[in-house]
Amino acid sequence: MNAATSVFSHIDYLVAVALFLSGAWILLTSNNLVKKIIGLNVMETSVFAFIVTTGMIDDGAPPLLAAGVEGPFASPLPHALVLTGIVVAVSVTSLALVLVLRIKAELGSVELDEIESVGEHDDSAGPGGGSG
Amino acid sequence: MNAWRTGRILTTVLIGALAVPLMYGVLHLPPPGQADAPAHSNVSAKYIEHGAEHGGSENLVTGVLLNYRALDTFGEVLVIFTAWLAVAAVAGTARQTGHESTPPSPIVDYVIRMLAPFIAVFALFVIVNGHVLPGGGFQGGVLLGAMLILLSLAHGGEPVADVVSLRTWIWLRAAGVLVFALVALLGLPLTGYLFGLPTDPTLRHALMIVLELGIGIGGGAVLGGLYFSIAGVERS
Amino acid sequence: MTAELIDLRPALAVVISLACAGAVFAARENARWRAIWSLSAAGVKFALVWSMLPGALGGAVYSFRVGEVLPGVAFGFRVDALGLFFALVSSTLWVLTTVYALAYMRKSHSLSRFFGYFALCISTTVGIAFAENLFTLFVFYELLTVCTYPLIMHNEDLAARRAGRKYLVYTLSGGGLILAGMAMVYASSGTLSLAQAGILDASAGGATLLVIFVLLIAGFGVKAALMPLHAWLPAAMVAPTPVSALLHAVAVVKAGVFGIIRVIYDVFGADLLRQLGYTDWLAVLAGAVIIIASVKALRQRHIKARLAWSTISQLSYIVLAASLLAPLGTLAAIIHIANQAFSKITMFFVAGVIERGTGKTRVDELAGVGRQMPWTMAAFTLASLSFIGVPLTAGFVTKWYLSLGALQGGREVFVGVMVVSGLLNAAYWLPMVYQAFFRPMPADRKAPAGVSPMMVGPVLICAAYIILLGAGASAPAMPFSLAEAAARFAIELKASVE
Amino acid sequence: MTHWPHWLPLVAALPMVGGVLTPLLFRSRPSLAWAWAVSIASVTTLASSALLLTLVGSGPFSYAVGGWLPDYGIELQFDPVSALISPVCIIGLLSLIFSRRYVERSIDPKKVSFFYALVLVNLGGLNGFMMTGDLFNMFVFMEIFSVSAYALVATAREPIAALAAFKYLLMGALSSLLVLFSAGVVFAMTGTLNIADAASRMDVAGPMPAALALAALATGFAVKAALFPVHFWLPDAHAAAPAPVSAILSALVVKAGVVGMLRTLELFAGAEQLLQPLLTSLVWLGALGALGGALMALVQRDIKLMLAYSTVANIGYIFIGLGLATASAATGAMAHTLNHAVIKSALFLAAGAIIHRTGLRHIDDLRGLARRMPVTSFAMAFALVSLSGVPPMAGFVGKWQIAVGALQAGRPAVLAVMIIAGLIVLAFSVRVINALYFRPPSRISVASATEVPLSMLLPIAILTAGCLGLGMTGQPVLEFVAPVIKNLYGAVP
Repeated sequence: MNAATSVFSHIDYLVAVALFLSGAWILLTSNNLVKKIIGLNVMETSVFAFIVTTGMIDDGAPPLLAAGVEGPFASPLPHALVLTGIVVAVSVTSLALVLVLRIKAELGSVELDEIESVGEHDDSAGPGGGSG
Repeated sequence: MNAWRTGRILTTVLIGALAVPLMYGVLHLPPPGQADAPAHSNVSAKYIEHGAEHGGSENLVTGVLLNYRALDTFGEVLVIFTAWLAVAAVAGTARQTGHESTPPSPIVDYVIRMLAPFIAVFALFVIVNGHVLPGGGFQGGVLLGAMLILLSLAHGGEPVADVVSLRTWIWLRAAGVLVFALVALLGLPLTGYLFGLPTDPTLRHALMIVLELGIGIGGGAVLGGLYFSIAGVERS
Repeated sequence: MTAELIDLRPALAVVISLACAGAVFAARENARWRAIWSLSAAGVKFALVWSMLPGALGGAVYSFRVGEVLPGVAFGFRVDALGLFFALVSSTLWVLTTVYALAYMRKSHSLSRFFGYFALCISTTVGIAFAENLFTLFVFYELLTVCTYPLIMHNEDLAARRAGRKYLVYTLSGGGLILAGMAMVYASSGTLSLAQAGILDASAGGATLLVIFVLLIAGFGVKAALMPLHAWLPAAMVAPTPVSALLHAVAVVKAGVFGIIRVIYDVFGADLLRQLGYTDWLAVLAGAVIIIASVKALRQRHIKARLAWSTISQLSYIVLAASLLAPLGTLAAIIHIANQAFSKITMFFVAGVIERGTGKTRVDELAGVGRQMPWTMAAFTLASLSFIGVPLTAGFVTKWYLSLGALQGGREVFVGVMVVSGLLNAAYWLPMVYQAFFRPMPADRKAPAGVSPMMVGPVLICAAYIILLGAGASAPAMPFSLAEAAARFAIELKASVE
Repeated sequence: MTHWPHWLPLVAALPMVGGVLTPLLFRSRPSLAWAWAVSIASVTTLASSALLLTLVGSGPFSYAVGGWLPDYGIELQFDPVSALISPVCIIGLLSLIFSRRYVERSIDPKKVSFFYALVLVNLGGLNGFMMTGDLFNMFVFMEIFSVSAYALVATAREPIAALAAFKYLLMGALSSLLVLFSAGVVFAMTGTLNIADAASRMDVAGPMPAALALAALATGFAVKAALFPVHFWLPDAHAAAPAPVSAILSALVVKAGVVGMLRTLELFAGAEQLLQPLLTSLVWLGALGALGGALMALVQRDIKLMLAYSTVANIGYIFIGLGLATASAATGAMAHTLNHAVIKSALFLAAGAIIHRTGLRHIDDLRGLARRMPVTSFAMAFALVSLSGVPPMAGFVGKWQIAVGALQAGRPAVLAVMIIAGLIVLAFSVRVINALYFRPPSRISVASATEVPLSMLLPIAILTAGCLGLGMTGQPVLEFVAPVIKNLYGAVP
């Protein structure tokens, strides 16, 4: 199995990994907090895509044992995992969005560098500023 | 600004460097789609082989979710509720004053009001038929949530949030977890193990339906609740 | 010949004064209860330690094993001759120091904290003396640092804080070195017990043995004020006089020197060290410290500073004697623990009395003090003679046996060091005595006020001890015979000492 | 009743369901919500001690959830590593008791029941995470305690808390993704998610994908445990959170990352040549963490930031122990996981009490507090001294075993790093003790401070006593943990 065919046969995994890395790039380099959340979601989708493809079978039927359906069935486990993963992604993203709302309301901006610069001014008071 | 510029270049280089081992590692995995790959020969083969009579549903994914790996799904339902709990605990005290949602044009208002019942029926269909067709509690819940959000977009959050009292909303949101906990406890006398579904098909089928409904309604209510909190509608 | 007896007394000695310290802390502000508890702590400990003397003289070794705290590391007490000797010296002096401190500190602030930690110190010192293995010794060594720190900081002014910080930096880094050495000893020998005379052997490799030796000697050397690590001692003079007396005569420095003796004779063992030859370098260092510290003492203006530098040189007597690895040298090292303690504590008490009575703290302000306070200055003179090494005083006994040890070990140069240090001692003590007795009293000097007998009493008792230790060395029930037993065990003394 | 195996899933499920019920039943009655939370936590603690008795009595046991054996369903296992559940419950219970007075002032009354619900869910998630033997189930429980942890950090009123929680959320989500990704790779390689089963099938899959899965899993858990290079989210999060939450985070949630790393070592025990580079990097990252954390703690002025950086340092110690892979170092690391949890929770609760009373966070402002708040100051001083590893206290046990392990593994440089880091910890402890005891008060709120009520004092006192108790009973803890080492490193002596 020379390199070319192995790359071609693993194309689904490679795409998933590429998506993962691009999501990571967005998350790490973007200055806007909402963009970071978007980057996080891109990474999550890529991991879910990767897991589903591990359960795939060439020209296999979806794991529904309805009467009269034969042939190799796709593995049901990855589907269950991804279902759970999606729910996790929803909850984390919703919490992140609410935090961004609160940061916007209390620190005045969602741009990281603006927040940091604001942070420096009252840094002398330090975290909490002794307000208990 | 150049500190930020170098930061970006540095991250790009880091990500590029990370790509090589990742891609190389993934390449050595057994190619997807091969029938003899370990992914299909081990646990999955057993699921497919005994799925129908043990798992209790033609849709093997629902069988895995509700029967084989019930603890995962219990964890899941809990994560959904915790998401709402977290949002409620953290939602800032600052009231979202200012921009009132622009009143929708009558056409949009009328269409949504027409669509709502149909979405609800379809959601119930997806929930109930989860063990035959692709579907189940989570998918149904998302549909219900989408309906709630659609309605509150059209009519502004308050009317939708006030359709029932806040107490009831919270009980609805906890429906998923409480139903699952009850069924899990029920599993103890029936099968001698927590989270165990009984082997008798009809009782198991009934319990699975109850679970699906709990997850669906719970999920829908939570998604609605998330929107209400973010929109600052709910007076928690 | 040594019979291992399981006995509760060693543990009792340590625990009782812990309890009394608790009681002192509890006796918040009323002085009477505080005095009662402090004195009872010192008194009970004194009785317990002395009750073990007859048994020890008969060769018995009392041990009490608390339990194995970590695999291979136990927490236990074992009272052998050397340990009992050190405990004897410190518990005896403790009673005197407590009496002295009760009088000296009457008008000072936060006294319940002072006397609470004071009692804690003695329990940790006795804990060090009775430690069965290096781990227990290290536990009490660190706790001693923790207990003496509040005493040094007692005045809570800037100087006290700076001295306290310097003291902590030195002693805690010393503790760190000991921890490292202890870990290496355990890793290469599998045990930390001090019961066998030497647990390390040559199989551990020259490099590791050298590193262990340097770590342990430097770790204990900090508290033994070996020259490069001594800077905290003069700085700690800002503490009240009873604390200086406690620090420099009884507890802290003696713990350091005691640790060094344990390392040389019980961790390495005399014959292994003769093979390796590390102690020759240690002896040279100690000799140098004796001379340099004495020269520095000459140049000090304050009485307590001069006492501090003289302590540094006297401690190196013990280190020098221990590192000769000759039987008589070991005997000199052990007996000098007592001689130096009693002589130095007398001087500190005298310095305290002079300060309380006439408010003078500098060396050149002593003119005519002898006439005002004849008895106190007489004791001071006696202590000075002991340091110079005049026969019939305690100091002479040490110098005599140290010189014999040096000859026995074939190192004549150290006899020379003894002579030179004797001369230097004379050079910085005698002028003070001369000024006190033979110079006329300046006109403005008023009568010495408020020197209570509770302060002068301990001074005279200590001075009497100097004579007792010097003249009555060979008397049967004297601690000297105990030191002999300790030396014999430490180095398997062949020839018996007349 | 004590040998009833069903306690195992209940120890995880009970606090979760209790947490979910809290807002339902007690949304408008905060004190009742507190009573409910404390009773749920104590029942869970009793259940966990029953499990501990079974473990001590009849050795490790596993529980098939829903009756499905491992090749079908999820298998829960209770071995000495998951025995960490009982200290988790105890410290959780004590933090809950402490938080009654603290929360009245620092959280707005309408949200108090949500706060207690989140704490209970967090405890449930931690218990579940430590007992599961299934890789994906670990991910799910990890999500549960992580989401509740992000929210708990954000319950504090200060604006900084929202930003700290956001950074913690991003890093936590990243680490969960890595764990999920490696679960996918392991499934693709071995077809199963059960750790023991996957470990036996690991060599069939070839070295490269196994290396990928190991790297992803180890990085994921390193981020969750705040190991050195990926620790920067911890100080802000732990300092900004309310005090009982900081105690739970620093003592328990961070230790979940350590347990995760132990499970990773179990999963890849077969592949030595893969483990070796990971172990050496763990040692060096741990050493850098220990030194870096201690130094950063030394320069902090805010007392909670100082304690947070010292958590990073102690996590460094634990990973040094795990990385050295000698028997004494690994047992020392696990013992230190327990001891540090007790010490750090005592410290954070004491700091919380001080902030609750005086409203001051800077060490220099806390001068002369000992006279006004004697018990809290003594607890703070005692716990700081045991943090620095002075012998009779709990901190010494782990550090001594790891130091000896370092020497046995022939790495004296690691010993030197540990001694230096220990001295730095002593330095900043002395700085705090100096301020508390030996300086006159410089602030009115300090001069007028009074001791905190009993409900806050009791947990601090119990945990401080634990600092000494665990120091004395080092031996039984080490023997209790020893059997796990065999299946961690396999061939290593």
